[in-house]
Amino acid sequence: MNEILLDARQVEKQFGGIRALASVDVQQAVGETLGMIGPNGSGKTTFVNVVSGHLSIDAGSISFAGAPISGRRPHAITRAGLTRTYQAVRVFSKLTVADNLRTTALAAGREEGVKDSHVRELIHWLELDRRLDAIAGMLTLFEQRRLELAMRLALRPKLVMLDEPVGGLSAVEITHMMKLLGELKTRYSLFVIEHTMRVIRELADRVVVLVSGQKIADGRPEEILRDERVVRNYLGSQGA
Amino acid sequence: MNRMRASKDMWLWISGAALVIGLALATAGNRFAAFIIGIVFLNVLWTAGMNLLYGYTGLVSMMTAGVAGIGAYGTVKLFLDYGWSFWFAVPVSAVGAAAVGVILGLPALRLRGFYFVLSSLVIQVALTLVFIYFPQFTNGDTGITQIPRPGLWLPGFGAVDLTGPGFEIILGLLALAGVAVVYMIIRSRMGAFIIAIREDDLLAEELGIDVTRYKVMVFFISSLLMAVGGAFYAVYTGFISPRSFDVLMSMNIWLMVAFGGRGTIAGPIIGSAILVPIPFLLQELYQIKDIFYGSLIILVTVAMPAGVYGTILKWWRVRRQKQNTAVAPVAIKRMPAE
Amino acid sequence: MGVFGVELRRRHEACRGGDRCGGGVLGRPLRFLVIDNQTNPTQALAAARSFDAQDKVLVISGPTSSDNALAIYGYAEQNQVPFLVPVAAFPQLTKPGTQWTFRLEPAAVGWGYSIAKFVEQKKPGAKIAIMYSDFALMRAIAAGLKYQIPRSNLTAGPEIVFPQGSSDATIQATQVRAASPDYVVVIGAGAFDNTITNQLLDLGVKPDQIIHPFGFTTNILGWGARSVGSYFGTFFDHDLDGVTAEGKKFIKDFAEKNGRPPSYIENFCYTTPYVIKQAIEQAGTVDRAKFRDALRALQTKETTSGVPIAFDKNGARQEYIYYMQITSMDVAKKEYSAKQVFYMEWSPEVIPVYDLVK
Amino acid sequence: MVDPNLLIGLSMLTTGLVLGAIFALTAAGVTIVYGCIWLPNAASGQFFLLAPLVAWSLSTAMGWSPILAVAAVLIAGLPFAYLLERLLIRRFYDVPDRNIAYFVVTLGITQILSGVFSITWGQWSDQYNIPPLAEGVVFIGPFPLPANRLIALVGALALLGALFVGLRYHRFGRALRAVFQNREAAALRGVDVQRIYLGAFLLGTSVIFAGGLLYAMAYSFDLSVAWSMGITAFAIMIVGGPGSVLGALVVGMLFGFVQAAVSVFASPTAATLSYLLAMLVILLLRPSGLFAR
Repeated sequence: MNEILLDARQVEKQFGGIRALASVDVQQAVGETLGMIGPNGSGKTTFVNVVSGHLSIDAGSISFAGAPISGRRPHAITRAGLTRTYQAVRVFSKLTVADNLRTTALAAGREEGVKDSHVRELIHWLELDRRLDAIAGMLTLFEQRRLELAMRLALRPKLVMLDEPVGGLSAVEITHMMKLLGELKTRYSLFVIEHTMRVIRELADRVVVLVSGQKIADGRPEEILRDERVVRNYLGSQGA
Repeated sequence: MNRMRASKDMWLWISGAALVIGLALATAGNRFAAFIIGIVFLNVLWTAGMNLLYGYTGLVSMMTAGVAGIGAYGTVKLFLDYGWSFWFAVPVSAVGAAAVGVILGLPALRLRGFYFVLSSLVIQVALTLVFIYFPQFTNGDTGITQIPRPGLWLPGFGAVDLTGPGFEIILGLLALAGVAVVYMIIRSRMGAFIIAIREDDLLAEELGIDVTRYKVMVFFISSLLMAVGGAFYAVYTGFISPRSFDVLMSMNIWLMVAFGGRGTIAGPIIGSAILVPIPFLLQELYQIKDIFYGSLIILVTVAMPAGVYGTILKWWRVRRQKQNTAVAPVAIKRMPAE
Repeated sequence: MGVFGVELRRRHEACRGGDRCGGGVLGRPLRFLVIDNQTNPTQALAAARSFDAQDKVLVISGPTSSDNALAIYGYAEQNQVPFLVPVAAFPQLTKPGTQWTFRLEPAAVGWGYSIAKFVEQKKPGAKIAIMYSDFALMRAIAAGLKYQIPRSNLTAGPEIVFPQGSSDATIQATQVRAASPDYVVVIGAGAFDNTITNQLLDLGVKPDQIIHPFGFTTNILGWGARSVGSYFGTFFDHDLDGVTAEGKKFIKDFAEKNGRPPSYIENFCYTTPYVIKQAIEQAGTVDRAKFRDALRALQTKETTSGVPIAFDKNGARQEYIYYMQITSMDVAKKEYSAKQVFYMEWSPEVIPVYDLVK
Repeated sequence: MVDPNLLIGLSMLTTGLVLGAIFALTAAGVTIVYGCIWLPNAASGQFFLLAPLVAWSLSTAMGWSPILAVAAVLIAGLPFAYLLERLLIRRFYDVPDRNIAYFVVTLGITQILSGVFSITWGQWSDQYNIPPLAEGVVFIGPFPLPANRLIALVGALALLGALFVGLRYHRFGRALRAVFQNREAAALRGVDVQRIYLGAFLLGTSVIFAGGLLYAMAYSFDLSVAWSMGITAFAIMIVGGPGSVLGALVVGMLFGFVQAAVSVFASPTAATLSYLLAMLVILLLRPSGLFAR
C-alpha cells in the first residue's frame, strides 16, 4: 500500500445522544479512489463534515498527509490540501462564473485569477469557457457541478471529497460526468460518496460501507457489492 | 490593461477632489449650505465604512455610531484636556476606538446573521449608557460644547484658516479618501474574499479563506473610518453628546447605504447626498421626520432591496444584455462531445 | 432622546408663536427655533446656523430643554450670536465667561438651594429625603439641595437615584418611609414622577411631606387628586398672589385656547419676545453686539407677575422662585388651585453653581 | 411601628411579582412571534405603548370606563395586527435570512410609530394615567398594595397561565409549537404553516398589547416606556431562548425580581445594566438561550 493520505481512527460523533459516527476507522492511500456507501442517515456526510472541519469530533483522531487535522478550522484544512463538495451544489450563486473562479484562485494564492494557466486549463477542460460571464445561479445543475469541481481543483488539492457528484443529473450527464471523474482519478486522490452504484463500481478502488454510523465493510468494490451483510443492510433496501 | 485602469482611476480621483473642493468653495458664501455640505461629506465617510461592513461583507452592524462616539470623545479628551495637537489626537484615538470596537465586536463576529445584528445593537446601547454614566470622560447627557476648530500649519501655505471653507475641503478630501480606501480594498484580493464571505461564508471558509480574520480586518478598517469621522464631527460641529452617537445614527448610516445601493462604490455616496440634506432643508417638517425615515426604511427593504444606484445598475445591465442578445444570441447549453 | 428614555419633556406650544411682536421688530425678523428633545443635536446646530447665516436673525431663542441647548450655546458663543433661552435650567449655559447667552429660567442648582431655604423656614432641622431620576437636570437640582442641607442646619435623609427608564419605586419608597423623613423631595422624569409620588402616598407618606422642585400644569395634574396638600416650586402660576392684569388676561386666553391653565414654561415663552423687544428698544439698533449689551443692562419686570428681570455678567437671571401648596384638583376638568406659601429672590452665585455642576 | 425589613421584603415581593409578570407576558408575546415566524419585532416596545395610549384617549378624552377602553383596545388590536400581517409581514415569509429583513422593517415601524406618537399624544400630554379600576389599598400583612396594582398583577398572572395552558393543550397551540420546532416537518404533517404564522402574529401582538395595558394600569407612563420595555422584552427573549414561552416566563419573572432586589442591595442603575450584560453574555456564549429545546 502507498503512503497514507487520510487517516481517521476511532472517530466518534454524537448528535444529542444519537451516535452518528461510532468508532469509525477509514484510511486512504495517496492516489487511491475511495468510495463510501450506505443508506440515508448512515453518517456518510457527517464523516465528510468532520474530516473537512465543519463539525468537531467527540473522540478519535483524524490526520491528513501525516499531520493531525482534527480540531483545525475548515479553511486551514483546505489549505492543507483537502477539499470537498456538497450534496446540494454549492457555488456563489449570485456571482458570475468568472468571479467564482477568480475568488477561488486568489484564495489559493494564484494572483492572476482566471488568467492563471492552471485555472484556464480547468475552465477549458470542464467546458465553462462560454459561460464565464453568466451568473452562477442561472447555470444548469450540470454546469454548476462542473463549476464546483473547477473551483475545488483550482485549489490544487491533494484529496477531493465528492459528496454525491452525480446527484440530480440526467443519464446522459452522468455518463459525461463519469468520463470527467475518470480522468480526474488519474491525477488526484478522490473520496466519493454515491448512491449510484455504477459510479462506485467504475470509479472506486476500494469501498467503505457505513450503516448507522458503523463501518460494516471495507474492501474492493466487486467483493463489497457481493458481501452478504452489505446487500442485506443497504443494497437490498435499495432494490439494486 | 492594468495601467489603463490605474490611469483611469487616477483621473477619477482627481476629478473627485476637484468636485469636493469646488463644492466647498461654491458654498463658502453661505455658511448654512456649507454646513450641509460638510455634514454630507462626513456621512460619505461614515457610509463608506458601513458599506465595507454591510455592503461588501454582509455584516449589519448597529454599533457604528458607538465606535464613532469613542473616536470623538477620545479625540476631544486628548485635544482639550491633554492639550494634544488635534492632528495627532485623531489617529491615536481612531486606532484606539477601532481597537475597542474590534475587542467589543470580536465575540459577536463569531455569530451569524440576526444574532450578530442583535449583539451589535446591545453593544451600541451599552456604549450609549457608558457615554451617559461616565460624565468624568463625557460630561454625561449634557454633552461637551464649544469644542474649538483646530489650527493647521501646512508647509508652503503657512497657517491655514479652518474656520471657513478650509474645513469643508478637508472633510471632502477625507470622505474621498475613505471611499478610495474602500475602492482599493474591493479591487484587491481582500475584496474578492469579503464578497465571498457576504455571499456564502461557509463556502468561503471551505475554499480556504480565513473568514474570521477577514471579518475582523473589515471590522477594524470600517471602525477606523467611523472613528475618524466621529473625531472630525466633534470639531466641525463644536458639540458632542451621547445623542450625537446613538442607535438612530447607526440606523441612519445603514439606511443611507441600503437606500443608495449596498455593495456599490457610488451607492452610499448617492444615499448620503440625498438623505442627509432632507431634515436640514425641511426643518419646518421636523415633526414628520421620523415617519418619513421609517417609511423609507420599509420602502427600501420591500421594494428596492438593491437601492437607488443598484436598481439603476440592474436596469442598465438588463438593457445592455438585451442589446447584446440582439447581436449575438447566447448559445444554448452545448452538450460536450463524447 | 437617550436610548432609555425621553429626556424630561416639557411643553412648548406657547413658545412657537412669538406673536406678541407681530413677526419682527425694527424690520428684523424674529424667528423661533422649533426644537424639541427628539431633535438630533446636528439638526439643532443646522437650524441655529440657518437662522444665523440664512435669515441673519438678531437673536436666536428657542425652547430648548435637552442637550440641544448646550449645542446651540456653543454655536452662539463661537459665532457671536445673541442666544436668549426661555426654558433651560442647565447652569452651564451661563458659566463664567459666557458672552452671548442669556437665561430667563433660574438655574436648576438654585432650585435645589431654594428647597433647603424653604424647608429651613418651615421646619428648622427637618430631615429631607431625596428621590431623583438620573438626568442632568435632576442631578443639578439634587446637587444644589445637598449642598445647602447642612448649611441650612437640616438633616440629610436617604438619597435614591433612579436610572433612566425606571418604572417602579415601591421598594425605594418603602426604604424612604422606613427612615421617617420630614420631607421627601421627588424629582422624577416624566411619568415616573407620578409613579414615585403615588407610591409614596400609597405607603402612607402624607401629601404635605412631599416637595416637587418644579410643577407645571400637566405634571401637577399627573400627580393626581391624592397629592392635594403637597408643595411644588414654580416661577409662575395662575394662583400666584401677584398676578398682574396682563397676567390675568394671559391666563384666561391661554386656558380658553388650551383647556388648561398655563404654567411657568408658557410664561417664560410669553415673556421672551417682550424681553427682546425691550432690549431692542433700549439698544435703538439691530446690531448684535449692541443688542447684547442692552440685554446685559436690562432692568425690567415680568409683565404677568411683576417679578424683576435682570441678568448678571454671565447672562444668568437674577434668581427667584415660588413655592405653592396644592389646595384642590379636578383632573378630569384639568383644573387645580394652589396657594403661594413661599417666595425668595437671590443672586445666582450665592452658591457655587458652576462648581456643583460641571 | 412595623419592622422596616418586613415592609421592604414585602415591597420587594410585590414589585418583583408585578414587574416580573408584565415582563414575562410581554416577552412571551415577542417570543411567540419570533419563535414561530422568525420575526424579531423591534417595534414591540412601540406596540406595548400604543395600546395604553389608545386606552388613555378613550378613557380620558372620550370618557369611556377604563374596563371598556381596555377591552376595546384589545379587540381593535386584532384587525390592526391582521392588516399589518397582510400588507407587510407576509411578503417576507419565503425570504432566506428573513429575520434580518424583519428586524430592519420593524425598526422602520418603530421610527414611524414614535414619529406618530410625538405629533399626536406627545402634543396632548407628557404623561398619561389611565383612571384606576379600583380605588384604595389592600393590606398584605402590614404592607399596603394599591387595589389597582393588585388587579394588574392578577390579570397578568391569569393571562400567563392561560397562554401556557393554551399553547400546551389547545389544538392551535399544539400546531404553533409544532411550527416552532420544525416548520418543514409541520408542513409535511399537513399543518397550514401560513395560517399558523398569521395566528402567531395575531396572538403575539395581542399579548404585547395586553402587557402594555396591564403596565398602564399599574403605573403612570410616558413615551419613553417604549424603548425601555422593547429592550427589556428582547433581553428576556434572548436569555430565555427565542421561541420558548417557558423561558420568557421564568426569565421575565427573574428580571422582575432582579430589578426589585438589586435596587435594594445595589443602585437601580446596576439593575438596568445587568439586563444588557445578561443578554450579551447569553448571546455570545449560548445564542439559543437558557431554555432552548
